[in-house]
Amino acid sequence: MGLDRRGFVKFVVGGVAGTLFTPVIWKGMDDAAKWSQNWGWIPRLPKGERKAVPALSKLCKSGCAVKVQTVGGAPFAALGNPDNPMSKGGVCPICAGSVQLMYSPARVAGPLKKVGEGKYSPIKWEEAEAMLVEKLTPLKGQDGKIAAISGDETGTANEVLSALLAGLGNASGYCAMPGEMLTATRGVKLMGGAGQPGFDIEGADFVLMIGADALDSWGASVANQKAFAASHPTGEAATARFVYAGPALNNTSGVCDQFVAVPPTATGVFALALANALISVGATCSAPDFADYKALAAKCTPEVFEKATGLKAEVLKDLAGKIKAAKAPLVIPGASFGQGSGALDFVAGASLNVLLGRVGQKGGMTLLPAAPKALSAAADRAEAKDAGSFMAQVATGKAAPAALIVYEANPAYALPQAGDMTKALGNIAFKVAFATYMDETASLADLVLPAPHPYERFDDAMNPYGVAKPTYLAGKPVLAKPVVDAKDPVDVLLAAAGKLGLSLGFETYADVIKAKAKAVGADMDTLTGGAAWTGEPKGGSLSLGAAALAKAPAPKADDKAVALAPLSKLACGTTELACPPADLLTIRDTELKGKDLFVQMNAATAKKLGVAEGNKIKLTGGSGEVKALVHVNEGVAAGTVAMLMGFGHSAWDQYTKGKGDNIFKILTVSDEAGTGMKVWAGSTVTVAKI
Amino acid sequence: MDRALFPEGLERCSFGKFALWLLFITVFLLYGLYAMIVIFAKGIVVTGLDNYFGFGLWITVDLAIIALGAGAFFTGFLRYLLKIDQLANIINLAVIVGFICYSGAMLVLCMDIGQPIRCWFGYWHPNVHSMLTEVIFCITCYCIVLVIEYVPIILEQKQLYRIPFIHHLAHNMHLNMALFAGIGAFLSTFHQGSLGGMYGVLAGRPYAFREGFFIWPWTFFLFVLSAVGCGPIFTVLIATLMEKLTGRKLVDYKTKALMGKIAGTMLTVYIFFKLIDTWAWAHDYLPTTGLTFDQMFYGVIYGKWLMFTEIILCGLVPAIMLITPSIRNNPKMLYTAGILDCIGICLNRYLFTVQTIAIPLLPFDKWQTYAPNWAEWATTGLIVAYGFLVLSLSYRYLPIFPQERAMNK
Amino acid sequence: MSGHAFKEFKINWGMVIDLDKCTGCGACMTACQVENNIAPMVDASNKMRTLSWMLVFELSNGKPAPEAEVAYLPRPCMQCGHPACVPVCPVVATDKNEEGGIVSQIYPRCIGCRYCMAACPYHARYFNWEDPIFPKGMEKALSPDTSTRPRGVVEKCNFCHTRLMHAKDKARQDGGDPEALAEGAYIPACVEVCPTGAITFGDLKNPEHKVHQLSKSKNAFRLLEKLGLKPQVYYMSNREWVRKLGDNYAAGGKPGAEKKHS
Amino acid sequence: MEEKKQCKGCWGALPFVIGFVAAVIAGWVLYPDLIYSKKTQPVNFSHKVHAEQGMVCADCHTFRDDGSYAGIPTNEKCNECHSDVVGTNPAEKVYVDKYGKTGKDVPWLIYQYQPDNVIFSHKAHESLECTSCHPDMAKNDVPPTYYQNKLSGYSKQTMRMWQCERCHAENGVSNACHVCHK
Repeated sequence: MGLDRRGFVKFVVGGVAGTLFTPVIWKGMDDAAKWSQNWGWIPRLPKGERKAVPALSKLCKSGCAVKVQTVGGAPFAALGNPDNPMSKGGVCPICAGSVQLMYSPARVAGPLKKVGEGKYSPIKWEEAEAMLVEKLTPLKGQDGKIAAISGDETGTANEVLSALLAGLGNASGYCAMPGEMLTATRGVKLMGGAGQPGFDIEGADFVLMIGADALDSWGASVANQKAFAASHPTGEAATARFVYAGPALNNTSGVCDQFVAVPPTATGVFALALANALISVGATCSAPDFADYKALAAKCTPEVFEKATGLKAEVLKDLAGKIKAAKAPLVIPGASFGQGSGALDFVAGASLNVLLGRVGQKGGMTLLPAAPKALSAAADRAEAKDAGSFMAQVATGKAAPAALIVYEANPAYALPQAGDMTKALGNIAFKVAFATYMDETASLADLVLPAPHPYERFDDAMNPYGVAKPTYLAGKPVLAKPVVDAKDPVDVLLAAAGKLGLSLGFETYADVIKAKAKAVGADMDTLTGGAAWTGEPKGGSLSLGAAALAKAPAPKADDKAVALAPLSKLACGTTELACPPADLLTIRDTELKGKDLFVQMNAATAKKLGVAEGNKIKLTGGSGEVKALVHVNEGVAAGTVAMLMGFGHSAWDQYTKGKGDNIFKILTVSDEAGTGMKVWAGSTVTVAKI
Repeated sequence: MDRALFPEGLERCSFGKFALWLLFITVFLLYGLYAMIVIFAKGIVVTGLDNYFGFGLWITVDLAIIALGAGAFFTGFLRYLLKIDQLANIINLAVIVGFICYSGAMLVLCMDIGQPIRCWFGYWHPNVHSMLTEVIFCITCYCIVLVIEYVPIILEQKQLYRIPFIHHLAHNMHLNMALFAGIGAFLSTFHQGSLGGMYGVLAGRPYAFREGFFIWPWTFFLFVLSAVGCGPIFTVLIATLMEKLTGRKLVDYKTKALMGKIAGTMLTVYIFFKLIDTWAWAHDYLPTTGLTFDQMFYGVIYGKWLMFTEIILCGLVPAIMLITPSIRNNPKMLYTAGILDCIGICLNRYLFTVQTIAIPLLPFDKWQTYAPNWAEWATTGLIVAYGFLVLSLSYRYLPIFPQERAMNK
Repeated sequence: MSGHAFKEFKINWGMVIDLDKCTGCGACMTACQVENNIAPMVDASNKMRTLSWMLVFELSNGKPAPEAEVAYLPRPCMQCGHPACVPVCPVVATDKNEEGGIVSQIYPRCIGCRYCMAACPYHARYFNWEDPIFPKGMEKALSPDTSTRPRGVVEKCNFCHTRLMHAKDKARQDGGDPEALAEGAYIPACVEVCPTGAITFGDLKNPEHKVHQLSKSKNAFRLLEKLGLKPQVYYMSNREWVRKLGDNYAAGGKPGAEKKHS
Repeated sequence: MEEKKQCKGCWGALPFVIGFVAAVIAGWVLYPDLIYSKKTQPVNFSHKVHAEQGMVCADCHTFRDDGSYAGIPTNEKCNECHSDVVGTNPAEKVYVDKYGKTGKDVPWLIYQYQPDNVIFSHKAHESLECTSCHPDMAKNDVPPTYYQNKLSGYSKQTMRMWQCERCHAENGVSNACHVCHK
């Protein structure tokens, strides 16, 4: 039987009809739906036993005591450690996304050697370590030829760096990235004391933060937040009042009882005017320089205050009254972005604690004793040179190191007048960067040595800035092996030291930390098990620092320029770390939109500058310029423009590179009268519409 | 060339001209198909929809063409159940337009959902409380009814009709058409209503939420009325457009005016209730949510002019025009009223779809705006082009208009 | 809701968020993203396309400088008692049918019609515009607790429901009653990490749980109370302007007072 | 006339019938075979041999302290006895050489494989017999062939949602979505 066209059509129709009586279509539809529920290109979930491993995450400045959640041995989340006083179960936004950072696309996967402008080729560790030794050998014993910049404020790695430099005859080359710790320690010295100051927020019933963003990015932020929480039990009356006096409404001020909008140029005036107001309501103290201080403060009359801050004098009076009425008031001085303010601003703020008799008291300002060292050859932390000043010397040729070791720091990005700093780095023949991520500095280095992520290494934290009592934390690796070909920088340095003929007494960082723990009087296993060691603050009194304050220059009036207030928000990253991928969501669309950063100012300032919401403007200051969009925000102090730091990265990964602009480019460095320090808080900028 | 396929005794344009016309339609079809492929391949991330506007042009188009396609069921209902025989002159076109609208709507829905592979979940795992479930079931069923109504028209094609089996089949289907018209009317009423109900039940969206009768919010009834108030006149507009394009007379004006009267009557009833509903909503309901009438509108894009245009200019005005015999009997005025009517209903669907979700309800939230992008426009164009294609082929090869031969002698 | 009755549950898992304690630091959003396997987005500033089950809003008192104040408002899914999203779902991909009252969202069932998103006035529901793309290697750090979602489905906060399941297993293992968990045995990730403890979590119906009393305090309120969706998330603030931003008061009335409609 | 038409109709329907029957046969006989790929376990594990040693299920398939279920044991567990070859069964040697000593986990095929979106608590089902859901493996000497759906990737032997739901319904246990999905 031949099959004609009509017959074929019937056959096909019959086939289709028959198919409807089979499971083909129905099962096919069901399987297709199941396929759509389990697409092969969508990652599968890990399986296995779950554990919570205590660890120390030093991705944020102060370090978070966390419990890393693992499944089948692989970490997937970091939660707080309820047993550790620094965490009490809380965790900062950076460390909450810390595990994901192990797999950041910006991670340095293995040692890299620079082979051309911006070009790197991967090398073996043996070659890399040999190169390091080879480059340092000829410089041995020539003071000023080797320098190191550390971005780690708390680790004992600093002792190794310092001892190494000293051993190589380059003791003066040890520098630290700027931060509150350096400024405050200098300030304490000016007030006739010694040591790192601490602030007992937990014990205070009135906390005045002048600039210091203590509940978000300043100091041991999680511990600070926990102290705040303890005084504000949900559903019950608060037992402490918090006041924030700073350039803009920020996360800290979001929960404060009061916000006082003080332009960043007027921080010192504010503190002294407050002192004046306090003295006028009867505050007095036994400090030897009280009379001088009183005279100084008297110059900061309500009129001076009003002119400098744009606020009404009643604010001051009201504040003084509240402080006077408090049983345990505490003043925390600082910069809105955790650096760059001079020692004098610190003295002005801290002197209020002296004036109120709060030094060494419960809920007051404390002084921490110098921590015992693991390496006796190491310099004290406070003796480190300020990396900003050092790089400025390199720029002008006053310092001429031939080799620079960069440890967990990003000076090419995070020093004021960043443009100049990048150029200055070019003056140094050999730069080695110990970096976890390919940041701006690593991208300029001649040798990049991958450092492990905090969950892949031993590390410790001694006295994170702000803690009221001596505090020591240590952590051990969660993972047996780093996920990339990384080596502990300290291990590498110790090995290099050996090859350079220098014995520092240790072979690994773990041994160093063990020795440190022993020196402190703590048990290494207990510490790495998630506990913290705490000691007692030392006693001692302070002067009001009147002599130093007397040298402070009167604020200059500049009608063309506006004050620049850099703002720091932990979730946006730190000076060492670009915003983690898991934190990107937290950036508001009034802070960053696409690739444009917003600059915030109040309506009056906007009017004065002739700009409006959404305008694109150029800010010029320091040695550079920054482009941004205007966002009118009534929470910014008079005559001030505020801007988030942590943006404008030229390195890192697709999540951060090229987004926004780097505020460090337009910060102006100036010399502080009488202290010889470099300051850049209170920079001014000019604004032009583009 | 294809003369042998033309309906008995009718003239059509040359094949070359027709091919050119098809080519013109194909350009839109291909662009739309391209957009559709992109959408299926990459997902609806390629559209202008976003977190705030989960519904946009597509849903608006869906609702609008389903309303405009209401001519099919309502004309069928009047023709077969109420036996208004004059409507036989236009019923075929009404069915075809209905078929195009409903099949087009189903295609749009398939693109609109994020997981088209799971589209059958709507039937297999239905949520009986969801108005959308009702819509899915009724639209599908009614689309099948429309196919059944469309098939005899196809079977009447000159060459097919010569086959005795097909002849008998077509004849028998015609005989039972009243049954299908009845089913169609029932299904249509429900899903037109459910489409309105979809918005009326949104307790969290004060712009759309309405009280109601039993499980049906007032929007349920308003949508039924508004659909039958525009469907018939839309069919008339299509017929007139076809007349303009082909240069031939297809439907006598008496029938058109009758359709206009039907639509006008329903539109009047609709507008009457719509005005009451809007007043009660603004006066009684909104205050209970703490919102004001003014807060429902924003700038030009979501301004009050839209509501005014919808209800007064494109509602009340055409309603009056259509029920006034002297105006209705003037062709230009009838068509103007028809166009206003259709715009008003489409605008109504747009406002319920987009304005409803554009309003920031959290006091600290901001208005967001929505604009469809190329992918949505291209696929909407695809549906329109598809409609033109089906209509062109049907017109050229099927005997749609019973009066055509007599009127073009 | 006309014609749709909702179940009453013996347990109502709920939150009381103290807005006077939220610094807006974002740790909750980050922890949420990690716990629930939300892939990082290259342009996270496009808030119209991001997925943020937990979203911290910034509230302003609207006053000019220097009287301006801010508050931060974390917004998880409200797990409404009368959810607007549940009855609209055509395929029962979302339901409020489990003891505890958490509104479920089942990704393999969802067809992505987004009707629930249109229904939710809190914008708590999110559509997966794209497949979850993790940078190479980061998929090794996925949480085992939440399945990854393909593009084209809707998702939302579920109070870290898997943590509830784990808590129940732990209770069974320890010989306890999985249906009578002690306070703190089950808490979502955002609650756990919050450095200021702004979020209190527990059974709103259980007098032994803190949230029970807190939700009744005079400063407690719910978002858009007047719409009658009965959220299981409460907020509280001593500041009147903050409380007032929880609902619309154009027609007068005081914050905290509930006005019902049907 | 009438007859002729009928007869023509019979002839005309034949291709249709052939098509119909062919499709039905293909759909019921060939198709179910076609959509599954057959796989064998990486190690020819005998439950029977172990059961004969007096071992019970819970010796290897254990609960952890947090109430979670370890499921198929890891190498660590197997190595407690099989760190080296102790018997004569060639399968044991395969395990020891290929997995036990290399530290590579055995990629066991899981007959009761459930996708990521399912959460199942063995603890909650502890009162049931293992064999209520799993095949009685204690008597099993050669692991059964594993059938995997080529499209969905599911194991043919796995439990389906309706089976879970039916048992829950019969026992008065909640069938709420979140009880089983994550």
